[in-house]
Amino acid sequence: MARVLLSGDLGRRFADGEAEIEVKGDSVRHVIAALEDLYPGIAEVLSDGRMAVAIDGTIHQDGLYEPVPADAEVIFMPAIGGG
Amino acid sequence: MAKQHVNTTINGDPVEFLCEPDQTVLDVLRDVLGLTGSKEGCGTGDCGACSVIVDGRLSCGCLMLGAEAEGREITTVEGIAEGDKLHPVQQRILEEGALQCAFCTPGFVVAAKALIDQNPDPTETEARYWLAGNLCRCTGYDKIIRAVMNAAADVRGEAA
Amino acid sequence: MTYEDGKLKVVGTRPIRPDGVDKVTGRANFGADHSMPGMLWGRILRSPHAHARITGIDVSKAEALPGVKAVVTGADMAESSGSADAGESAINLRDLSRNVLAHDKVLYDGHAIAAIAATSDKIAREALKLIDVGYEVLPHVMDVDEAMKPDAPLLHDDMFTEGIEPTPETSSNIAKKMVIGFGDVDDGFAKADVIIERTLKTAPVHQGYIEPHACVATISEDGQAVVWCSSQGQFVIRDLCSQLLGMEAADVRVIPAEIGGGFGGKTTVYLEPVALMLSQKSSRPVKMTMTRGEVFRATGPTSASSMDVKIGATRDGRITAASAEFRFQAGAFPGSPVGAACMASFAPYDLENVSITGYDVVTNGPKVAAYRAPGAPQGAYAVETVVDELAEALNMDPVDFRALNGAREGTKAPYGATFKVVGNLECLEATKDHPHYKSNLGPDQGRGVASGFWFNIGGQSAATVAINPDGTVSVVEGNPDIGGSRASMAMMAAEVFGVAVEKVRPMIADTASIAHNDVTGGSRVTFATGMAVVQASEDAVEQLKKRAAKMWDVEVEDVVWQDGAAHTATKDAPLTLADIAAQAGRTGGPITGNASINARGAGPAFTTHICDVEVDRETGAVEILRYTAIQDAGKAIHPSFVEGQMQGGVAQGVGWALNEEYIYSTDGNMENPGFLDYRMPVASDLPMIDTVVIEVPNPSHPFGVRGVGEAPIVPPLAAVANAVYDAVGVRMTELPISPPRLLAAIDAYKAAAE
Amino acid sequence: MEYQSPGTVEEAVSLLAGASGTSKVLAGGTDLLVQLRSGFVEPDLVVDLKRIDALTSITEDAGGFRIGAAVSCAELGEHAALSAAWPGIVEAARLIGSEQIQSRSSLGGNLCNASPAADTVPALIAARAVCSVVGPGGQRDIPVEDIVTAPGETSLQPGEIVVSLNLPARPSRSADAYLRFIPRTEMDIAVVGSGVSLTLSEDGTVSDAHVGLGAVAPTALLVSEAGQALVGTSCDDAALDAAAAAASAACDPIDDKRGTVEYRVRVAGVLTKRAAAIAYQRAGSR
Repeated sequence: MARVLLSGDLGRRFADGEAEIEVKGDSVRHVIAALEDLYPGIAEVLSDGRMAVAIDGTIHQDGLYEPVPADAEVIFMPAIGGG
Repeated sequence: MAKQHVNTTINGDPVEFLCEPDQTVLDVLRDVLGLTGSKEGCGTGDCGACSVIVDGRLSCGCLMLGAEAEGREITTVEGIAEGDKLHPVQQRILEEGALQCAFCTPGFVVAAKALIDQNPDPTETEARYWLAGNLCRCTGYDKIIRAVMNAAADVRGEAA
Repeated sequence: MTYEDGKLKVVGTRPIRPDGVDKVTGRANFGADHSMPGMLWGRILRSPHAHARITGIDVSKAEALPGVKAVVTGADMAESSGSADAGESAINLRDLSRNVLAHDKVLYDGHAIAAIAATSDKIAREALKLIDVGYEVLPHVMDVDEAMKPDAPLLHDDMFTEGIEPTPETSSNIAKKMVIGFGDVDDGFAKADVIIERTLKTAPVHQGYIEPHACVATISEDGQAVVWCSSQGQFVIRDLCSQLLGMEAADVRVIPAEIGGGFGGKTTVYLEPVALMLSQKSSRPVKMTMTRGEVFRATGPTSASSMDVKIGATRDGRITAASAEFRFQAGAFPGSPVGAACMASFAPYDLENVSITGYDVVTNGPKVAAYRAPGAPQGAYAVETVVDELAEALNMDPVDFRALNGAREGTKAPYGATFKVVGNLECLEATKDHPHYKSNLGPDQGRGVASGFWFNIGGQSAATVAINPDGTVSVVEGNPDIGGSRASMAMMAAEVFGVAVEKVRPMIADTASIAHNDVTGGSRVTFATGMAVVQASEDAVEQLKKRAAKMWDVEVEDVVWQDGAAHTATKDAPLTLADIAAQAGRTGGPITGNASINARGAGPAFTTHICDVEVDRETGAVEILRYTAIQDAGKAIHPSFVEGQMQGGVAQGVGWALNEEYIYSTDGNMENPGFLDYRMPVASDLPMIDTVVIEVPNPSHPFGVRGVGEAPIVPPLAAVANAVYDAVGVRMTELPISPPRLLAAIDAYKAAAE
Repeated sequence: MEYQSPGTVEEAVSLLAGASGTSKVLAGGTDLLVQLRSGFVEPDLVVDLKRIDALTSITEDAGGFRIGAAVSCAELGEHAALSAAWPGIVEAARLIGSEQIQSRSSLGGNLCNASPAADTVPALIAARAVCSVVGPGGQRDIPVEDIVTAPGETSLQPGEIVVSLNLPARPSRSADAYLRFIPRTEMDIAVVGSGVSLTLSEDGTVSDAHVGLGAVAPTALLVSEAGQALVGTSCDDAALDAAAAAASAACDPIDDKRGTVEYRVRVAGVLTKRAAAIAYQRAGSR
């Protein structure tokens, strides 16, 4: 199971206020699909090109197909532009 | 309108060129003579990237008309090294990593040579005020000033 | 494979960079140094108005001027929408197209409207004056807070604030709202003994690279184009040009010239698509350069900001809650770095309850572009000022207070992710122990400290290593060398091969010669491209071992690679790189190593700065007396260039804090578009900048590298402001701390004290 | 645009007087070329004065100096006698821009560009310098404070050029000083400039004093009240404060991208006080 943390107001806006959700999924794509089943409409937001994902502290700017280890911490957040 | 016919000396070689009356020495060096070592960073004399030496004086190539070069002795960055022997200021900048993007480096090389020619033992403050006309945005100046002072020591023949 | 720190022979030394001699002799070719036979000169007509509808553009008189060969306007740009994946963050093509050449509205002073190509620069400039543009001037808004008001002039009728559900009906200048954070800040503030709350503002500032934008573009009748330009990424130039002009990527070959500084400002396109269109219309190569005035008026500064920060702590110095609202100016089109500001500003702190709201707000200024750790310097200025004030209120040493609350391994960052091994506490400790921090100060002198953080990015890199017949090595990679990265690539490859660094020559390939590479930016090159170069070199070493095994007729498992040669137990003499390379033809053909990766595990960088200032109470002038920057680099590949990044970041930060700002007239025109009155630090403004490189290795990189390029610009704004407070007791909550502003504040402080 | 480089004053005057359309004089060019490139001026004729000896030489006569209008600021700095006699004027000249700028910029150019913030003009005013001007109508002398009439405008008639700036002879115990305020340490245009020139009598009190201010009014100002405040004093704090107050009172500045009205008024006083103290100290050591 992956521990998804919806930071800031993502939970309030798209997941009935839930901030931490446990879902099954061995890749970011599957985690998003699982979240979509629980909260229809959230997938579009989480896979928007301007979102990045952090898996156990490592940030991936484009991590849709990244593997998600068991009991990993998965956080979605705005993508970062470098200077 | 008729172009200006100019005879001058650049890096020790006699050079003859035609230029528009309102073309600057920098425009001539770069667009007429193909010497692209001098750079245009602002075109208003505020950045020093176009530094050249005219009759022994450090000047901005962008604030001089090509026509004013008649009969003058001009040194550009391309003329600072002697054959394959780099000037100590060029060598020190390389050895001490006193360059990053290096767009300002040609201007600093020319300005630092002019400084050392005039003041063989500059203090840090003297070097910083002399080089205040050369803008650099990458290095924060620290390594450039150290390289210039060490180069001055090399020219004086002392170990830095 | 990882490399033990103790056994390194090349990494950590300070060789001369391979491209150095060309750079000190003037041979190196930058964007404007390239010319072609039959080349035309291109110039752009720019809006004199901050906000106006274009009612008509008549180019007939301009086209008739002898020597004019082509004219283009926004209408010529293929109507493009959707977004291009530019590697780091999606760019809205529709907005980009409108920024390169205005379509129906001009949105800022300097906004490009039309372009001319002519047989001489003089004729091109003359022709611009013959273009008649009809304007319906509209009211404008520059200030970010003003632009958020409901009655503010609207830039885009079709913009509705994102991040608010349900989507608002009325259009607004607020492009996006976002909230990040966790815990319960109200609960946290209730537990706090001391709470500090401040509003702080910063002005637009420019990256200030000394090289203006420049390119040469040529396109042949069969639609194949070549562009020479100075940029931070030839691949992003190719992708944006091809998508804006409806061309295929393979038909747009971008050759990277040397880049004269970028700092994030050359990660997008301004001139290149226009030069291509002019070349297409004239069937001739076109050179375009910007004047310094155009660079300031029309290329991305970073956001001005208006920020509220509130932090509470208990009597014993533990922060219980932190909240902030960041309002960032995006300029004419959405895209300010407010997201990064929200995520980075509190990152140096181990918080339980944090809530940060960000607003991306359009205004009638040039479209904002990335500027070195985009958003973080503004955010850190606000947070680190309030942290400094809180430490004083608790009468704790500012470094101790930061260490007590410092982020460390296991800390949950404001954006939710948990930090792995990071060097924040090590930097703070080194700060406390540094002689600078313990030295004495004189009258009207003060000391300020501040922390800084940047994420650092991995991203896509491809590298190819070729073994030449004489055993020298050619490394081909795709990232423009903005600060000495050729040297670090050669050093990392040389370490893997076990040969002298002079035996390895790096080359930066054009877009037709290597696979896609993300930009030089995000502090990623030494980390990500370095990783690709190391993997490609390791791949080549495996090939070399196979060839040696074949030459010796032994099993490859019995061959080891050491100090630039293959060794096997049964042979006395090793086979050197040169020996194997000489036989390559016979043992299987040319030897190469390849790697193309999306580098994972970029380690964040933490940094702490100490700044001493002296204030002239009679003029408000601030002098920087001493500056020390302490930063975790994971591993410094070439220490001189790591120190250089730190010193350069400090200088830009000091300029941002003291004198740099966009000054606009009441009619929205920039009043200081030049280096005379846009005052960047000159050599005599700064002391030597001392650097301390902390090395807490990043386990995800073969040599432990963390990006270093962006973190150094984050702390100086606050470090300078905190030092000014320490010197004269005045909290400067608006940048720049220019002499008139500081003198007025000193007077007000004196008056209040009487 | 046509470029001419005459060898004599007469040739220059006739070129300028006979020119149709706009003509511009070129000395160092550090202001003119910026205006040329920006299209701010589009002259039909540019007359380069640098081949005329009278404008490119410094001569001493009877304790005074004749400084050619086209002599570069760098050369002023290298002229030992001038630097010793007029340290204030030379330091003003050596503050303009950078080394690159000072190699070419000239007193004549700095004056005739008619910028309110020109660095050398306050010092020249305090020194009571006089310009030798030659034109179609012959030669005439004009006090330096009467040359500039408004920003960018001078009282020179068509065809007239400034040939030299003449500094008067003075009693031995005289000295001057110039200070300016800029936000950085170099390269900025003066936000405020203050030049003070004074002479001491036997008993060490000030017998004669003049103050020139820059960047605080449409033209540089001769502030006689500030000079008077020093006369008869030994530049003690009270006298310096009085001079400062007089300087501030004379200001008529604007708010612009470099400074506010209040700031310029305030700092004009601060710089006048400091410059007067330096001039007094220099004169005292003579």
